[in-house]
Amino acid sequence: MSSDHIHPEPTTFLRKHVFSTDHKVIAKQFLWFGLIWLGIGGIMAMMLRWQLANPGVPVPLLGGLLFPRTGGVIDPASYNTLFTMHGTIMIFLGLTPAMIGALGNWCIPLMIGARDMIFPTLNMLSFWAMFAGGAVGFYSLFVPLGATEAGWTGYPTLSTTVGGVGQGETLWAIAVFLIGASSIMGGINYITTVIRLRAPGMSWMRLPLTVWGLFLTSILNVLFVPVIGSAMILLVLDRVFGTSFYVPASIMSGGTGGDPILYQHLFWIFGHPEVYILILPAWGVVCDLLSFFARKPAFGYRTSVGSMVVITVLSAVVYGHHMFTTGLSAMLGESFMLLTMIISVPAEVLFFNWLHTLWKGSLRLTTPMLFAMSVIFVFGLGGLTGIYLATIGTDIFLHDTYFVVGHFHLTMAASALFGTFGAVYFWFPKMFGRMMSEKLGKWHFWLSFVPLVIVFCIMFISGYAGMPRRYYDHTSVEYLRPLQHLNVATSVAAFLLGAAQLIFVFNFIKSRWWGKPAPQNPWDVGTLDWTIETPVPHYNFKTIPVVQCGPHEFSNPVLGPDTDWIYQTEKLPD
Amino acid sequence: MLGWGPCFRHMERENSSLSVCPHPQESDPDPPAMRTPSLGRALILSSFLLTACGGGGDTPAPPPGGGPGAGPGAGPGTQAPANGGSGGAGQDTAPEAWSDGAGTATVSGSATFNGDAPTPVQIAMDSDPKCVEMNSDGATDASVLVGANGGLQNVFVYVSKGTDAWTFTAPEEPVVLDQKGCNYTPRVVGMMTGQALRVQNSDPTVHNVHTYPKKNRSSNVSQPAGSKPLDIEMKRGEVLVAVKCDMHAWMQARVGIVDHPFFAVTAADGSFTLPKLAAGEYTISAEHEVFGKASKQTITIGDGEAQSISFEFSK
Amino acid sequence: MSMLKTLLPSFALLRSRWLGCPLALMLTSTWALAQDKRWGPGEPASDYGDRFYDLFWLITILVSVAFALVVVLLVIPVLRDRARPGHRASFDHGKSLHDKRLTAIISIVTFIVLDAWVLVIAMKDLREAYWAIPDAKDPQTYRVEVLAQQWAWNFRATGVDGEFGTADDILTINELVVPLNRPVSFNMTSKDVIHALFLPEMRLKRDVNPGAINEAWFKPIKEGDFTILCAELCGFAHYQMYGKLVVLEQGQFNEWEAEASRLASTAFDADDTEAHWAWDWQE
Amino acid sequence: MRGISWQGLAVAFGALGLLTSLQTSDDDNPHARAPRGVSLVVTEGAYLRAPGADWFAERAKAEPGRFTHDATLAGGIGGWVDAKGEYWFVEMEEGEWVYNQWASPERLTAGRRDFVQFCSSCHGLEGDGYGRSAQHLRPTPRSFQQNKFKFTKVIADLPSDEALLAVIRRGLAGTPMLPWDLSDVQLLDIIQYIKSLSPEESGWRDVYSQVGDAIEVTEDPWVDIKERAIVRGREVYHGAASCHLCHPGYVTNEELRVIRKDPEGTTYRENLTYPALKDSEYEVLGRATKVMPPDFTWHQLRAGITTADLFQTIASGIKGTAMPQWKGALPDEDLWALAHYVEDLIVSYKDQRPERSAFMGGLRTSGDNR
Repeated sequence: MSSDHIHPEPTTFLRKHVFSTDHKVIAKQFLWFGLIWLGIGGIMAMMLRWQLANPGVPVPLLGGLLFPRTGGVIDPASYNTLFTMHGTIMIFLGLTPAMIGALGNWCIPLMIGARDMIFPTLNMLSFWAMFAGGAVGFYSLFVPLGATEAGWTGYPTLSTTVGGVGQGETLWAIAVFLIGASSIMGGINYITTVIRLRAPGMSWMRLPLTVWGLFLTSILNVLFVPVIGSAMILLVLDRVFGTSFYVPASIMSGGTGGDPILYQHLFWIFGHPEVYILILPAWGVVCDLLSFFARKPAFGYRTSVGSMVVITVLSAVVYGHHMFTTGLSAMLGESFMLLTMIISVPAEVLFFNWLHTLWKGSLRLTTPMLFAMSVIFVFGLGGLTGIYLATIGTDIFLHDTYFVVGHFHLTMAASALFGTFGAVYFWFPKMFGRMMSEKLGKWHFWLSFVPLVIVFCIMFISGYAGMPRRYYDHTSVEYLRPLQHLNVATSVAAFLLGAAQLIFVFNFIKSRWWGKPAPQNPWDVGTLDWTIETPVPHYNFKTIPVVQCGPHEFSNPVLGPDTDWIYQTEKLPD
Repeated sequence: MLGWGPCFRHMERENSSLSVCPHPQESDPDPPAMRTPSLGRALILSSFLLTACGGGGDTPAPPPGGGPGAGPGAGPGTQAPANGGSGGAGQDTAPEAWSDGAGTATVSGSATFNGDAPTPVQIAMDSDPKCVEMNSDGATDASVLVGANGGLQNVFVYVSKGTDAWTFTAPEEPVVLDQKGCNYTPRVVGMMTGQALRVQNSDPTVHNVHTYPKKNRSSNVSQPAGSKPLDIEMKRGEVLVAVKCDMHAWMQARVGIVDHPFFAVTAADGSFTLPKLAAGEYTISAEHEVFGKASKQTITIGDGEAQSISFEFSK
Repeated sequence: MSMLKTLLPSFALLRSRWLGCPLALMLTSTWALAQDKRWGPGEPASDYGDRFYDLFWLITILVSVAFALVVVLLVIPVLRDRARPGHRASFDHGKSLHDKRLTAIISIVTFIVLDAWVLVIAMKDLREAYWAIPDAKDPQTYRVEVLAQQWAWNFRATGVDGEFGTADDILTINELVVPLNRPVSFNMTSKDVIHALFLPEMRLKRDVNPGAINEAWFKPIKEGDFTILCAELCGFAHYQMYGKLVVLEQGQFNEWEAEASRLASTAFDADDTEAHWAWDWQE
Repeated sequence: MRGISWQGLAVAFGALGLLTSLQTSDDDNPHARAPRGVSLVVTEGAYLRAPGADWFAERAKAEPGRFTHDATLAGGIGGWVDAKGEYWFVEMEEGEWVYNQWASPERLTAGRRDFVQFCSSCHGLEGDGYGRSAQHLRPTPRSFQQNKFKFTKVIADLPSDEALLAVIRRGLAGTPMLPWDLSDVQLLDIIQYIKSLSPEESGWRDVYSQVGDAIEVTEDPWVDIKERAIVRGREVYHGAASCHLCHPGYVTNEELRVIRKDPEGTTYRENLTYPALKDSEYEVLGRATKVMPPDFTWHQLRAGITTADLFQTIASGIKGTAMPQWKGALPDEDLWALAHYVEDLIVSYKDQRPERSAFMGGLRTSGDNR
C-alpha cells in the first residue's frame, strides 16, 4: 500500500526550492528558517543580558540602530518586547522548526523507509504557515507601540487592551496561531506517515528512537496546540472585537465578566506539553546518538519507548504546577504536585537507560556524541531543579524568579538546542553531502557547553537569592542591589555563549558549500537513512527496503570481529 | 494590516484636533478646532502664514526652513490659509468703540428668593483668634442674604447678549476687594475684562487669595498682615469666579467678569439698575453664588426708555 | 573574580573602543558590588520562613547526590570506554528480567527518596503553614486588603475600629505596616492586570488577580523594614513596583495604628465615594 | 458577487454582533471604558505657549548658534529668533507679542505613542485622568485637560518643559507616579503631547498663559547657622505665615500664644496638631477632590525633602491646592528659615517612631491643648 507513494520530480525552480512538496527540501527550509530565527532570538538574548548587566548603558553596535530615540539605551518597554519576543521566537520560530520541522521532515521518511511524507502538500503548507507566522511576528516589531510586551506567556489582562492598545500584541497572537496551525499540520502528517508508510519489516519496536520521539511529539502537537490556538482566538476577540473572555469587571463592581485565569489554564494545558513537544525529539535523538556512538544497542529500548509514552500521557495532567501561586485550591495544588512528581519516574528510567547505554561501550567522542552526552548533563541539571519548582513549599518563593528561568532554559531550551545541534552535526552529511568540520564542532561544543552551564547555574543562585525575572533593572530595588554581581557574571558568560555560536554559523556555512564531501555512511550507522546514497535522490529509495533487524545492533557478537554494525536492511547472521 | 487592530470601531473625539484613524481627512472635513473661531489662534496662524509661507497649505505646517529672518510682520496683507484662517469669518461687521453718551436706556429690577429665607449659620472662626476678636459679636454665613419682601442680595446681574456691536475700554482703576474682619467686602463684585481686581488685606492676620476660575488662570498667593495689595487680572469674561481664603475656610467672595460695563450687584433689598444702555435687544442674566443662574430675560428697549425686570431664585 | 577573568576571551578586547569600556565597566562594577554581595535570600522574617529554607536544602542535598551520580556514570565511560583499537563494546539490549528489575527498583527507590520524601514534607508545609489562612474573626489576625495597580500597591487596614469601609481605614501606597508576632492576613485583588505580592524576606508570594480575591498570610517574627516586590509581569514598569513592609513591635504598632487611623479620619472625604474601595472580607 | 454565500456572510456578521454584545463594557464608569478606537496618530501640529524672553536669553547662552536676538523685530520691541524654527515670536493681539513653540504632527505622534504606552494606564488614553489604574486612586492622576500641575515649583501659570521634565524624572514620592527611566527625547515628546491636550483657549493654547521655569533657588542665608534658621522657621511657621492653620502646629497652645503674641488665655483651632482637610481645584468624576496638607513628621512629601526642594515648594506654592505662593509675601530669608524648619521636622521625626510619639504626644498632653 505504501510502496507506490510517488509524486513526480518538480522541474521549475519555484516548485523545486520554494513551494516544494519534497520533504527533504522542506526539512532544509525549516532548518534555515529555524537557524535564522535562533540567531535573531539569540541577539535579543544578548541585548537582554547587556541591559541586565549594565542597566541604562547604550547597547554597543546595535543600540543606535535599534533604539535611536533613547540614544541606544533599551527603554523599559523595549526590554519587555525583547524578552517576550526572545521567548516566542526561540520556542515557536527557532526550536520548533529546527527541531520538529527540520528533523521530523528529514528523519521520518528516511528512517522508516518512505519516499515522502504521506501528505506532501500539507507538509508544504505547514512550512508556509510557519513562515507566515514568522512574518507576522517579525512585522509586529515595527507597528506603532511595538510588539507585545506581555511576556511569551501573554497572560491577560496584560495582553488585552487593558495592558496596551498597540497592535503588536494582536499580531503576536495571530502569529502564534499561525505557527500553531503549522504545528498541527506537521503533526497530522508525521503521525499518519509513521503509522502508514513504514517499510515492510519496520515494526514499531524496530523504529529508531528518533522517530519515536518525533511521533510522540506530533501526538502532543495535534492534541494540545489547538488549545493555545483557541486561547489566541479568544485573545484576539478580546483585543479587536471588545469581547471580555479574559477581562473581568473590578471586584468592587462584582467581579463579573471574563476571567484572566481561564487563559492561564488554556495556555498551560498547551504550555506544559510544549516543553515535551520540544524535548521528546531531542530525547529520541539522544537515545539514538548515544547508541550509535557508544557502538552499543540502546539499553532498554522498550522501557525507553514506554517512558516516553508515559511522559506524553502525563504531560497533559501536570500543567498546574505553573500556576501554584495563582490561587489554585489546596486540593488542586497538591494533586498537581503529586502528578508532577510522578512524571519524574519515566524521566529517571530514561536517564538510567542512557547511562547504561554508555556503560562498557566503545565511545566515539564525535561532535554529535558530545552534544548528545551534554543533553544528559544539562537535562539532568534542569530536570532535577524541577523538583524545587514542583514542590509548592519551595515554588512559592522560587516562582517567577531567575530560578525558573535557569530551570526552563536548561530543560527545554538548552536540552532541545543541544539535541538539535547534535542532530544537525549528525545528519549534515546526508543533508548537504558534505562533512562539517569536527575540529570547529568541538570548539563550538566546549565553548557553548561551559558558558551555558555557568549562565544558568548562576541563575539558580540569583533565583534562590530572590531575584525576580522580567525586571528591567534589578538595581532599582534595594533588596536586589547586592545581587547585581550575579547578573554581571551571568552576562559575561552569556556573551561567551553567544560568541561561540558564531563558530557554528561559520562552520555551517563553510561546510555547506566548501566542506569535505561526505561518504555515504560516515558514522557507520545502520538505520535506513544511511543505506541510500548521498545526495539523497528525489525518491529516497529506488525500491522500498525490507527491514530485517532493529536500528541498534551494534557490537553484536554474531557479526564477527571485523565489524560492529549492520544495516537494518540486512539480516543478522545466525 | 495596519487598519484592522484597535481601529475596528473608532470613537469620535470631541474638542480635539487629533483625528481618528484610518481616514482622518475624509471623515472630518471641518476639524472641531476650526469650528470655534479663536482670535488668538487666527492671529497666530495668519501671522505665521503671511510671514513665512506666503500662502496656505493643506495643513498648518510650521514655516518651512524656519530661517532666522522669517520673523513676523514682514509680509504684505493678510492671506488666510486654505483651512486654517477662517477664525474671524463668522463676524459680519467689525465692532466699533463705545462712547459713553450713546446709551440712554435703563433696565432696573430686582432679584427675589422664593421660599423661606434660610437661617443664617454661625461661623466658627476659632482656628484664628484674631478673626474671633474682630467679630466679637459673632459672625454668620453671608452667602444667602434675603432682605425685605424676599429681595435677594449679592446677585450678579449682567447683559449676556446684545453688546457685540461695540468694544469697550476697561477702566484704569481697579476693583477693590478688601479682606476685613476675616471676610471679603464686598462679597460679590463685578468687573470688566482687562480690569484689575485689587485684593487688599486690612486684617492683622494672614490670608491667601485663591481664585477658582474655569476660563481664566487660577492663582493662589498668600497675603500676610500688612502686605501690599495684590492685583489679579482676568482676561476672559467669566461669571462668578470664586475667590476663597483656604486658611479661613469660611472666607469667600465672587467676582463676575464681563467684557462690557453693563452689570450690577443687587442691593440688600434685591434691587439693581443697568443704566446707559443703547437701544436694542438684550439678554440679561443673573447668577447667585448659592442658587446658581436664574432664567434669562430677553428685552427690547428703545432710546431713553426704562424697563423693569425681575429674577426669581429658589432652592 | 578569577573565574570571570578566565572567562574573558582575551584582554585584547579591552583595548577595542566598543567592547573595552563596557567590559571594564562590568568588571569594576562586579568588583564594587562584590563589597556587599549576597548569595541567598537572607534570613527569613516570618514564622514559616524556615520551612522554605529547610526544604530547599533538603532538596538540594538529594538532588546533588542524584546529579553527582549521573555525572560519575557519565564520566566513567568517557574515561574508561573510549573507542580504541581492539576494544569492543559489550552487547546488551537490556532486555533481561534482571535489567527490568533493576530499572524498576532504581525508579521506585529514586521516587521514594527524591520525590515522595519531599512531597510529604511539602504537603505538611502547605497544610500547616502556607495555605493555612488564619481565622479572620480571631482578633489576633491583622487583616489587610490589597489593591494592586500598575504600578503600585494600595493597602487598606481596618484602623482601630476593626472594620473595613469606615472613615478610619488606614490607606497606604507602597508601604505596609504590620504588627510583630501576629498573623497578617491578606485579601488581594487588582484593578488592571495580574500582579503578584512577593515578600521575599517573609517567603510569601501570591498572585493578585483582577476580578477575584486571593488570600495569603504570614506571621512576621522580626522587627524592621522589609521588601515588597511584584513578581508577575505587569507592564514595563514592573521593576519599579516595589514597596516597604514595616514590622513593628505590638506597643509601637498600636501607637502607629491609633495615629494613622486618626489622620485617616481627618483626610476622609465622605462625599468622595469613588475613593472608598473596601470590600467585604472574604474567607 | 455570485460566489459569495450571503447567508454565510449574514451568519458571520450576526456572530460578530453577538460577540461584541458579550462585552461587559461599563460605560458609566469612565475608568473602565473599553479602550478601542484608539488613535496613535496626530495629524495636526500645535502652537503652544513658550516662556518669555528671559528664558530665551538663558537658552541662548547654552545654544549660541541657535538663538539670536533681533532688535528690529516687532516694530522695534525686539525678540529672539530660533534658527531651528521651533520657537516663534508672534503678535497675538495688537501690540502684544508672545513666544510660541511649534510642535509638529510627527513630534506629537511620537509623544502620543509614548504617552499611550507609558502614561495611559493612569492618565487615561486621552489624557483625561480616567485610566483604568486610576480608579479609586487618591490623589488622582492629573487630567491634562485641566492644565494644572502641583509640584512643578513654578510661579507662572504653567511650567516650562524643563520644569515638567524634572517632575517626571523625579516622580512623586508616595504615589504611583514613578521616576521614569525614559530618554529626554521621549520625555520631551510626551511633554509636547501633554501640552497639546490643552483645550482651546486654556493652558498652553491660551494666549494669556504665562509659562515659566521652576523657581530659582536663591542663596541660602542660613547655611552656617542652621539652628537659628530652625528657630526662626518655627516662629514664621506659627506666626507670620500661620502654616498651622492647615498643617499641624508643632507647638503647644501656650507656645503658640507666645509666638503669636496673643493675649493670655487665647485658644486656637481644635486638633491643632493635626492637619485640616482642604479644598482643591482638581476634579474627578465631576467633583472637586480634597487634599490633606501633610504632617511633616508623618506623611511623605512628594517633591523632595532637601532644603532647596522645600524652599522651592514653599516659595512657589502648590498649584490648584490651598498651598499659596509665598514668594513675595514673605522675604526669602523667612522662606529659607521655613524650609530649614520643615526639613528639621522631617529629619528628626519622620519614620523615627519613638521620637515622634514622644514629641507629638508631649504637645498633645501638655494640658492646655484641646
